[in-house]
Amino acid sequence: MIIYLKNIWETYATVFEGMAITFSYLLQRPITVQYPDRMKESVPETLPEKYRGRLMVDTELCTACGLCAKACPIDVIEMKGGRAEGKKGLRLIYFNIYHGKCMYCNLCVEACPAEDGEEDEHHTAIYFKKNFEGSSYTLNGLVEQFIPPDEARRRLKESEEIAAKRAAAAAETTKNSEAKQESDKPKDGGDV
Amino acid sequence: MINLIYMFVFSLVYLLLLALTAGILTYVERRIAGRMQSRIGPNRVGIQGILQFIADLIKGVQKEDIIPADAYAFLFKIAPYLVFMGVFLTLVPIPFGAYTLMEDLDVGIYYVLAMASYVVIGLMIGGWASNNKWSLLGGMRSAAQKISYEIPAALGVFIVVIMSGSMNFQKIVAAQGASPVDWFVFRNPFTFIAFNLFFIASLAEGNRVPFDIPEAESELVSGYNTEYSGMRFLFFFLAEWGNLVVIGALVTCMFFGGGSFWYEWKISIPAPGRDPIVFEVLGFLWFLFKTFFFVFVIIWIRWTLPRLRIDQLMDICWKYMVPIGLISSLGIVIWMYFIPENSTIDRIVRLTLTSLGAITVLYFKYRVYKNLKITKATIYANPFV
Amino acid sequence: MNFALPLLEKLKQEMTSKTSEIIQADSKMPILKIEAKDIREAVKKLHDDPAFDMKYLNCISGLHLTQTKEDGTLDLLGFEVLYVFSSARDFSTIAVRVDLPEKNPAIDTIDDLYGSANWFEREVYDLLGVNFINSSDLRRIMLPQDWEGHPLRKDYKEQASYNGMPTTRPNEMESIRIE
Amino acid sequence: MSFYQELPENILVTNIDQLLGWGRKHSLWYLMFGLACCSIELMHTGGPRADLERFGSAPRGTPRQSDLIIIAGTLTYKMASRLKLLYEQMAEPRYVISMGSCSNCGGLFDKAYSVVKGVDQIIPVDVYLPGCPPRPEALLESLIFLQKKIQNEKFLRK
Repeated sequence: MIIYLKNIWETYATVFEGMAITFSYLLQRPITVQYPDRMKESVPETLPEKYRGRLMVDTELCTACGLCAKACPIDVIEMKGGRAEGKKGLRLIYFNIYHGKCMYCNLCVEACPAEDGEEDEHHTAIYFKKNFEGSSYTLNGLVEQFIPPDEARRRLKESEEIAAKRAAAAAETTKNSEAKQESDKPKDGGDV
Repeated sequence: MINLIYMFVFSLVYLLLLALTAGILTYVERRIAGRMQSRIGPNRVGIQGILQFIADLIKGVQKEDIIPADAYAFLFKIAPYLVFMGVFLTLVPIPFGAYTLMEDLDVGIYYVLAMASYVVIGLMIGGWASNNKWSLLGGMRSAAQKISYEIPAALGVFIVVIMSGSMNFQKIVAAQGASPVDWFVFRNPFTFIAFNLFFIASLAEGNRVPFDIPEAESELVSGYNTEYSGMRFLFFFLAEWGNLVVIGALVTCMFFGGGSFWYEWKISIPAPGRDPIVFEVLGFLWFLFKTFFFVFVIIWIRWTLPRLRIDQLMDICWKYMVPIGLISSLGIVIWMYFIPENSTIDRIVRLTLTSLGAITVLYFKYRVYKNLKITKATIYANPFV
Repeated sequence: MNFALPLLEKLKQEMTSKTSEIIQADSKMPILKIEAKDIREAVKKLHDDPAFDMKYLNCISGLHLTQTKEDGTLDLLGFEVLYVFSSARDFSTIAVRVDLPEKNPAIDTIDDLYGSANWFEREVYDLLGVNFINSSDLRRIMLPQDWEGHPLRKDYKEQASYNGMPTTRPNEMESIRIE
Repeated sequence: MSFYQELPENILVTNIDQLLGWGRKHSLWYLMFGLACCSIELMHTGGPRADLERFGSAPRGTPRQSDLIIIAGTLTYKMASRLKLLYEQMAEPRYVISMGSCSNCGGLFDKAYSVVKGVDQIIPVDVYLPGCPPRPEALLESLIFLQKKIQNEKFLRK
């Protein structure tokens, strides 16, 4: 009988306590961050320093070495480099990132050798922006082309022309040298 | 004939008001739930999201009306309307004011209890006709639960009927007074028990948490309304929230003095020298205030307590509420025999119970304050964020 | 000192066929390698004999054994099924290994001795295609029932489409590649 | 010319379209279909900090009453038939958000034998959301993106 009454008392006491707790929450300010518009500061500003948002590439800094594409385990990066007029190294022809498949593993950033000398988090040519928005109505829209297609076609053409020119020049020199060798040296068959 | 037209117009107004109230209550509940969980709730549509229920309604009307191929189509179609009708019919004898009521029935409470069980038929039919095992289980549980909890509810009502000597709501309200000392809830210990019995049993009959096992999302997908979509589901939805108003109104009528507002409420005879319309309006507003306070309490309980298991549910009913109800209905008879109304003992008991209630409220305030202090939160009572 | 080793020695002595051998004797988990036809005898001993008292089956794992040849092709060497048992008495753990041939690998079930063996056996059957003879319920456990092939076999060829869903998808970047 | 063919040219229809679209877009009740790690973020989005319910999106347990299915996580072939069943049980209008790399195109399980390479091979997807997993705010952004799409739909002209 005592247990019976105690049960009833406990039911009321615990319900009372629980309702006091929820009522105290009713009087507090919600912690909701009203994301798109009603915020004091934008969400990327509040994110931690090493947060990996969208994968981006600095097309000026990039040396088109292709290490990031090789480092990527799931073929998210597709890029090609080529020669350009008046530039010493390689230049990007196209650089596409498939955001819809990327798993944000940071391997490409670790592989990137092109650095701008500063010590911020975006010091490599390929880096993670803090921005995370990027929904799309089509899967194709999740592929980001950092060099626009027209520009990429122009660059490809240019690099092909240069390559053809250089190949022709190289063929000329080898031909000349071969001819020279043939005329200069007698055949003795043993090359080093 | 004029009587018929009057009834038709009146019921149409009631219907629209009930639907509107239920709609706004869905929004209010979502906001309160949000604040209790430290979030906001719908606030994008209209000013602070007040049009949320209209958006839900427009979407619900557009939704495809699916009737499963193996369902019993006719019963499946009418079940939501039966449920809604059951809820709506319970409103008929409830006196919102001395004149603001549909029909002054002499067997008002009896009628309300009968019509409340009408809902069970709708839920059972809906659950069975869906041809879905979850729905069937939900319907069966609903029936079991409602039939079980009818008994404590009826015992609670029984005590009130004995106290007031009538089944007529007007007379029950008239038997109480305007001040808390005269309310049935603080009249004597047995009516206080009756209030607890009736309130808990109404929660169970309204399928509200902690007794919402017929539509437990986590175990029975959505219970009896698993297969319902679009408008038919909205009817279940409206019925659930309309039921809140009914429960609140019943509790107010039977235990909290109804619309008695600073004067002794005499049926149909306004006191000389007073404007009856002013008192009617004030009484109506006072009644609504009490009703919505209880609606708030029910919502508050829902977002506080976890759901019971079916065996715990039955335990509470048969092992606790029914014996206590039987004992107190015996007790009230003995009480009324030995202690006449307005005797000294009666007055002392009334005052003691009322002050106990006041102390509980104060202690509650202290607990809330302490909780706020523990969490080191500042008070932000503004409902809008 | 590894105290599973004496148990294995004892088990080896008590087996009727003397072809069993202990491998990895100096490692953390020595393994008794037995023939497929002796598995029920060995497991029964482990289960019933109070000297072993191995009442708990940790797992049954399977492996497809291969060897890469010099020209890069795979040499399929058959299957290995490893049973690991534990005793609740002194927490000793011992392992029994069976080698099965490449073609039609089959072994007697032990799920009448250990109830939990059924799920392990189903898993090995599902992913490697090892047939457990007289099993009470040998269905696929992880993959759908109408799946073709056993994916953890080294010579597994993925089906081109499953129930109308192609199992390969071209990379979206191929459609916009500039050539 | 029948009434229904004539109807779209009326200015009234566009207004009704806007009203219907307004109702639909602000009441996207979602069916929870968490499959893997993304579902944790989905739960977080429903939680206090991000609060999906601000946009009127309440979680529903049954497909009949939900308008939106958020596929969060790696979809395997065994689960694919279940997903298809759930999607077919949903009442029109229904929308699909594919959340995370795995449901977009298989993601890093691209070469796995058991993973469906993209949810759009089974059901039509309305919004693709990149991320592995996406932040709760990113899911909110995709919901707003979907709301834009719904607002621009023409329901009566179909």
